[in-house]
Amino acid sequence: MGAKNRISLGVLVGGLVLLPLFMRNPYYIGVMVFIGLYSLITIGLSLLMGYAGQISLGHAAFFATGAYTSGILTTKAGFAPVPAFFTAILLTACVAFLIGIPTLRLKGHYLAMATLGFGQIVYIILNASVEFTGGPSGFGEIPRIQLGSILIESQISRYCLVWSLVILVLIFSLNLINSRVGRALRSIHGSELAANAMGVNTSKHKIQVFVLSAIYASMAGSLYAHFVTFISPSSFDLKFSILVVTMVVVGGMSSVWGALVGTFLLGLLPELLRNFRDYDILVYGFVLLLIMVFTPEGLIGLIDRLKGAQEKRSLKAQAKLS
Amino acid sequence: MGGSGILQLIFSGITIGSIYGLVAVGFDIIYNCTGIINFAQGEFVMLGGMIMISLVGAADLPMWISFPIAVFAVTLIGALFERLCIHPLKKPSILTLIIITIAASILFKGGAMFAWGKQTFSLPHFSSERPISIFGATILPQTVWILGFIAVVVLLLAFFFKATMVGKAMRACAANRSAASLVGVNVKEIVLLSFALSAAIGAVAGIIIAPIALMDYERGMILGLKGFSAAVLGGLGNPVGAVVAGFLIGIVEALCAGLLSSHYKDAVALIVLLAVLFIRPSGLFGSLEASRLKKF
Amino acid sequence: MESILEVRNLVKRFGGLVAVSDVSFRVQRGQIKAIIGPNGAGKTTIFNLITGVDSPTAGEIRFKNSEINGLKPHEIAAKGISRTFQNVQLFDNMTVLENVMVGRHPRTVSGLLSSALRLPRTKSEERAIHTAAMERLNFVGLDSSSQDLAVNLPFGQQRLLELARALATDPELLLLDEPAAGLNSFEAGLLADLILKIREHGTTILLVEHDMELVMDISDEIVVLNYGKKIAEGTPVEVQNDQQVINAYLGEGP
Amino acid sequence: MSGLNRKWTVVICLLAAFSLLTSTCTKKKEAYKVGAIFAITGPASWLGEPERNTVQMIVEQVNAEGGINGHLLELIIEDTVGDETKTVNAVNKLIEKDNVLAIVGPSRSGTTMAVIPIVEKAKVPLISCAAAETIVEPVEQRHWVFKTPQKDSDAVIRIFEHIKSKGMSKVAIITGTTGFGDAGRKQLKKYAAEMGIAIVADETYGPGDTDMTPQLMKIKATDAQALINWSIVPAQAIVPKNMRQLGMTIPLYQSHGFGNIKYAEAAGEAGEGIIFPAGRLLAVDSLPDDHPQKAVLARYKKDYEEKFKEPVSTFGGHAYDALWLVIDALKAVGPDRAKIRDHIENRKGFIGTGGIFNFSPEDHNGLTKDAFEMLTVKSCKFTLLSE
Repeated sequence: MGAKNRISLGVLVGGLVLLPLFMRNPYYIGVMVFIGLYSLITIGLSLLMGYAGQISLGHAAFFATGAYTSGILTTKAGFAPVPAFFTAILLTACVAFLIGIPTLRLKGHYLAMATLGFGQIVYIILNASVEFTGGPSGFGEIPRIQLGSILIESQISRYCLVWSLVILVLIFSLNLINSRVGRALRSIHGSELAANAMGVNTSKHKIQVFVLSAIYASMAGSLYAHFVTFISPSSFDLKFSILVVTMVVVGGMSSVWGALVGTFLLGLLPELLRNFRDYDILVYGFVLLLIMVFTPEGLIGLIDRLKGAQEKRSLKAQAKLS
Repeated sequence: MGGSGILQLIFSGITIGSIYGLVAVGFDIIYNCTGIINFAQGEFVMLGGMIMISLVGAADLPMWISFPIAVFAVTLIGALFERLCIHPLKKPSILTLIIITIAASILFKGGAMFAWGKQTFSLPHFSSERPISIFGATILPQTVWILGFIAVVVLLLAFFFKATMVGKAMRACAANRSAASLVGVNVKEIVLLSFALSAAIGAVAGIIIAPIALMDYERGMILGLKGFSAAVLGGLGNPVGAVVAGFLIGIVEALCAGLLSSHYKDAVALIVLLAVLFIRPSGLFGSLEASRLKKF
Repeated sequence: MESILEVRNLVKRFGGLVAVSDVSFRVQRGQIKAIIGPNGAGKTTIFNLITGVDSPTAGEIRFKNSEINGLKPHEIAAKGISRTFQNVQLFDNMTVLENVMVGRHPRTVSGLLSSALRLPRTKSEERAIHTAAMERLNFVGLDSSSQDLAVNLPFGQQRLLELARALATDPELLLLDEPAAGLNSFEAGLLADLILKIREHGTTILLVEHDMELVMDISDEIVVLNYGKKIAEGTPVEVQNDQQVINAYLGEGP
Repeated sequence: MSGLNRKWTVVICLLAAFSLLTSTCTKKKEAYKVGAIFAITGPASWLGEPERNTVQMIVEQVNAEGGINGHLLELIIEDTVGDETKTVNAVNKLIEKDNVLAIVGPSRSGTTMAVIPIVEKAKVPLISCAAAETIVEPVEQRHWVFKTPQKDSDAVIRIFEHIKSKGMSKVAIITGTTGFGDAGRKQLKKYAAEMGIAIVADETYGPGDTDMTPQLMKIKATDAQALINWSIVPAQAIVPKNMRQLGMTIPLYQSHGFGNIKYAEAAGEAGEGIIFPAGRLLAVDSLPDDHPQKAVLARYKKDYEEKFKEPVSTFGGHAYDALWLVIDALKAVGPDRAKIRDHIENRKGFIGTGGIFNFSPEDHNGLTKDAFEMLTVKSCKFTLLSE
């Protein structure tokens, strides 16, 4: 992890610690909890999309696997939430592995379609297997998480839990990016042919990062199930998969920080747009369009560009002086 | 279920499958010229249907006048969308363009919600609603209309691409953009044209399906999704493959709903699609070379 | 002398097109061997077959006396064959140093978990990778631009970077696909020196090249292909005087 | 001299302004804040739209008449987009930021289920406009939750009673794959067993489906004597059309989710003769004048249709009942969440659009199967089924 990443991480952690001191209202904390959940998924997706160059329009399925596994195990099989959380991770990893093997052989739009199709199939199964999943009505009474003597029920305790996990996942991912495996992943994005010639087993690494991103989504799903205590298929449809991909692209695919920026923006936007009433859907679409038209590299790209311009200006100034 | 029952299911599959195919052709035209999957394609279908319903219902115009007006209006929307949102970009990534089309689909949907409200509308059938009996199965006259329009659209497109200068230029663009621009094809114009043409085809699909499927501002998404499936199954960029794949998906869905279980009919169609992709990673009629060339 | 690579009766067809037809040759350890021939002679195809990018229609490829056809590219790389590409294939999104560090992949072991958790073993390996990569950059003279993005290097340096990256895998056999293409004569001269230096370190070299001056200067042996067939093999002098070769290059006179 | 004058004028003006300000402050009592969350946009917006219109209309009427005991009613309306995450955020906002006294909505069962734990914990009364029975059951875990739409089970019972009265015993069911359709499917299966009716075919369709002939072909091949189409999405109107195409003549029953005249219009001629249970709102014109609900129904229908120029639907009626229940409680007990809850729980004989509500600690819905009338479609209008 470079110095730049350390500084960014420090700023993020600092901000997260200070935030509850200034924002006392549990409503804002609640919004931040959901942004945290989304962040878990988008960090994984940015590894998959930005670093390994593979798209997925089916991540709602892994979010769902996490949520439903946790929900079903705790309500019907008598599991405690924490063991259920890890069982869900294991199951999601297996599903992602099995799906990843044939799917990741595909490229471009074919890969997009295959992941989309997988996500839809999972969505249909959630709806159709009523005995198991409760069908379209979903099911509730999912217990809350108990960590030692602390029951994760208040917004602030959820905030602490989810953002601690986000920070851990972030450190884990940043370490990964700047390692042997991470470089191998990025090399796939650069040139799969050359990566192969350098001894990189591209299919293995693609599957690894696909599984990893699925695990992140599963974590988010489990937490979602225990936080909201009710789940139904409508939370895990194609729109969700598209939303998380959009968050990554809007923020910028070139780094995980972009994913976080995008998640913050698109997570907050609907709350900010509450004042627009019915028009929020129009404003939302419009903002999205503007961002993509004017900063096609995402917001992180914009920040880099501004920095670049700044540097150029200072270089020019120096040149003039000398 | 007897033979006539199966025939009935196949008719049902062909009706809906032809719409999937038509939407898929729209995907293909834009894909060929730009490499973009236009996620707003389904909204063109919805807009076509809704505008037609307004013209026929509220403005009380006869069908044969409303039809071209509705198609023209959507074509204009498609062209405007390209000019305002796609045209100004310099060297954007394919993924960026895709997100732009998603944003546009949100905007179109929102606009339609304000223009027409949230209710579901129906359009009168083009001719009588009395079912026609064929070998014991029944079809609506509207189905005949739909199949007729598909045939006309496909023939017109074939003529356009094979025999007209502009059509040939579009095909040149699809084969190799830089080479096309070298021989004097104005690639930017062609991209504009591809959006307009796709929008027009989407509008036709929306108008002809509206009498039997009803229409509301949310309809575009699901039709777009099915159309995308058909486009991929047929091999992206291959309009003939798209139509065939559309029929295939429609028939698989209908047979599954009629013979196995309606609960899983959409899933079965998707599983067939995935199986095809796993065996032939570039769809039924796509070339592997093309799928290699165009990636994100 | 033992042969490090042996190609026997190699055939590759693409549909109806025969790209390589019944080609056999050997490369001795420590040699610099060149494959030449007019465009479309099947040179790059042979490279792709050796490195596993394509699989042969028929025939056999043996590396260090074991068969390697059918293996995946990354497995072949791990066995000790590395290559560069005719049209440079760098990892544009990474720095110069990182490009070379990827080359250390087959000689290192850290997995996903230990990488992400920064285990002590991984940390020391990471340092070793860094040192090794800097050595290779030093060797080709790019150490000063190690932090630049690969995409920002001038073309000649991109070729050198590809070479450094290939060397980072510690290859026993190095395949160079038109390494001098696009270089000026000064750069080509430097490249020739580098290739000779690489051979001194004990690496065997097989190259495809159009720059005849370079080929004749540095090669020990040359294989000549035409329309997928081997038409000659021998020392530079032998090949230069071969009538078939002359015909192939100049066109058969009346 | 003139300088002094000017100074005094300024002081007097300031004083006047201040006194005016304080007097208006003291005269006007603090507004009562109530939250409303509906699926105003998104896939269920055809539900949320009439609900939102209805509550806005009520607020204008109440405030025009001087508010509740002199307090203005301030309604804070939020959009759920039919999405559970957004609903949770919206309810948190209503409770934590706006500090509302009670919440009306959400529109859908799924979103209601998602927010029940929140209102139970925050102790805020919630009157849902969604149908599923699990919203108010088990009632010991739904201390703060009420709902105004009639029970699914009562609709099922009314349909089955009608089917049995016609001497039929074999039915096919076709349900939409949404929360509403799914809840109905479960109740249909449950009561079929209890009431001696055989379900010979059980099919479903998605909210985006455009053709149900395959499912209907399967049903046609069975010996079903009647078909029950249970859904709330617009696609339900395609079923009668497809039946007509296939020449199916068995009677078609729909659920109370058919209670929107637009659906009957969309079905066109094929919709004639559909039988379905619904609240009396849809057939207010054919109701006898002495019916206790007549006045309420007629007023709501007239007000709504005049104001919004569109036909009234039972969905808006659910919101009408929910908000008036809250207003009724506010009038009686004032701005106290616990007292509002207690008042609603013990409210008897409350005349709403959905029926006459008799709440109790055991029943947080307060309606019986008598809240339903069996209606039919005649010349594209809803009328009481006469016999």
